[in-house]
Amino acid sequence: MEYGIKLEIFEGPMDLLLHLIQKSDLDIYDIPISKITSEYLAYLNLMKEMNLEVAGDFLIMAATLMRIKSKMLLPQHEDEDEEEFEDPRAEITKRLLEYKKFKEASKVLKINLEKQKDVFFRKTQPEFTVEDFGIDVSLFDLMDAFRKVLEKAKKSSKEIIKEEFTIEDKIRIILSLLEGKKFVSFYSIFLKDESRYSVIITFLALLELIKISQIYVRQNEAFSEIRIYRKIS
Amino acid sequence: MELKKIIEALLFASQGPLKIETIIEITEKSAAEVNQAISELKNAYEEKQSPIQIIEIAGGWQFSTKRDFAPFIRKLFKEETTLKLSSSALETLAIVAYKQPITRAEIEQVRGVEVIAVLKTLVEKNLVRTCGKKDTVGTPFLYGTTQQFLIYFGLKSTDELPSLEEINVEGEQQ
Amino acid sequence: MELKKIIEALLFASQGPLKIETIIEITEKSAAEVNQAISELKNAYEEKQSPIQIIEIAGGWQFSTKRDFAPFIRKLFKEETTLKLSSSALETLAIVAYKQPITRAEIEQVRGVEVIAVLKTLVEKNLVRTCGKKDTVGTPFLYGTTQQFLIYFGLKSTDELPSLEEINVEGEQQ
Repeated sequence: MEYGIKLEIFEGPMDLLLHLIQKSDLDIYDIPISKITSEYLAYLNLMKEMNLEVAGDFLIMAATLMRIKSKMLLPQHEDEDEEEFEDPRAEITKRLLEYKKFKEASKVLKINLEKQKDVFFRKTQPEFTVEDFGIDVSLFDLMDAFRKVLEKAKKSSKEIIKEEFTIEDKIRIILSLLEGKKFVSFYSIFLKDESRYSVIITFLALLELIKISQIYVRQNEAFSEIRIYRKIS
Repeated sequence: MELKKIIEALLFASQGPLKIETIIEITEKSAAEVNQAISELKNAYEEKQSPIQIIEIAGGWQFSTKRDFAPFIRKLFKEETTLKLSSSALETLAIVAYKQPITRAEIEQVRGVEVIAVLKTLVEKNLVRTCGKKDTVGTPFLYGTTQQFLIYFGLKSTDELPSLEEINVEGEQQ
Repeated sequence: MELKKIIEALLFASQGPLKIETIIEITEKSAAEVNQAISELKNAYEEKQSPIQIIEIAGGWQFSTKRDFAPFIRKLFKEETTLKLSSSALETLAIVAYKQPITRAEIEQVRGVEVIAVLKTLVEKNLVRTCGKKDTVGTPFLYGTTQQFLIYFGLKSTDELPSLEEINVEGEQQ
């Protein structure tokens, strides 16, 4: 049966209705509502016979069509002005025209899509090397973060009663790390600090050394490590 | 360094359409200079009958291969790279494209069916996105098309969509 | 259609280095013809002083922009080329780098704070990865730095980091 093949391609009641109108070459502005309603219902029955689930949307449209049909059967009042008379089909005609517009538009889009599929763009990102990278963290940011840790540490310093290192100790350690070397990594000076307190002491030692111009801290290039250099006087 | 060459390098490296504004910002040249350079570059590629062309798409400029070479390039990609859309997805997309911003209920009003699943697919395929909420009962999401949509459909902007009036309503009837 | 142009289009669209064998397969030409065409194409790009060059890399051929244009391209990819790391991430990274392989609990021991979120970020940024499990109670994951970490920090290997043993020795003197 002809319907059998077409069954699945309808995108909804609007699509089915439009198909029924176009199939019989009917005037969308003057839909023979009785004919269309029975064809529509026949189609729904067919769907049921084929054990296809008839979506609620299709049933709502069936109800709408039947309502229009019954309204059409009501006698028209003679005294009613032509202009005031509202065709019960007006609403569905408007909706069908609107739907048809977008169905056509979707065909135009499909043509666009077909044309574009032969056009290829570059997907490859350029390969970046180390020097292409920047970092959003400056040494200042890092110091600022430490300052915050320091503030926090002050509040909880009562817990830490015994600390084996003093700032002087740490200064000595940093300087000894630098001995015979041009520089050491910023991180390396904290590596044997097992507690937060110890980290803070090391940091304070670092600040002290900067203050007394024994060392300077710099980042040679974007994203390279932060290094501590001994000042040569 | 020649502006034309800088733009060529930028277009080449860019992964998507490159906006004039971006080029101006990077090169620190005037809009007139940039436009002139792009125009010259475009012509140069056309004149030497390069397989690569410079096209205006989705609000920017981009290199692409010419259609003639598609059969060869397609062989290069094992996986199907073509976007496949069902007719119900295309219908929904058309409604969103023309009536954006639009709510789901408004789309359903036109199509006469539930569109929740189709909309989800379109959002997943990055063709449609939510673009705010409508100031009405229930403040439903508003949907619009993406830049990806413009690229897939070869449009400079949504203004380039053929007007609905232009589309022959009496058009081919299947 | 000219072989040179087909190859040019293929190189343009390819997502990575294009092997001679692949070009031969797609174009159905001989190796000699393909090699000749690539060589001519390469020379043509050089002669016209294009900002784009054809380079042989990783066993194939590829387009790339010339080094001179890197500053402009870098601006274009500013977001991508900026590695955003918080100071707590930097601290954690340093601990992992020096003490790898290290468990989460061990890092927390040093930093005195929970590091689960920071570790997750570092793993997402491909700076840190899991590299086995520690043979102890609960067999926790061990963390180490990635190759990406070495690239970002310009290190040939983790051996290039200032030696930890040296620092420990200094500590023992106390």
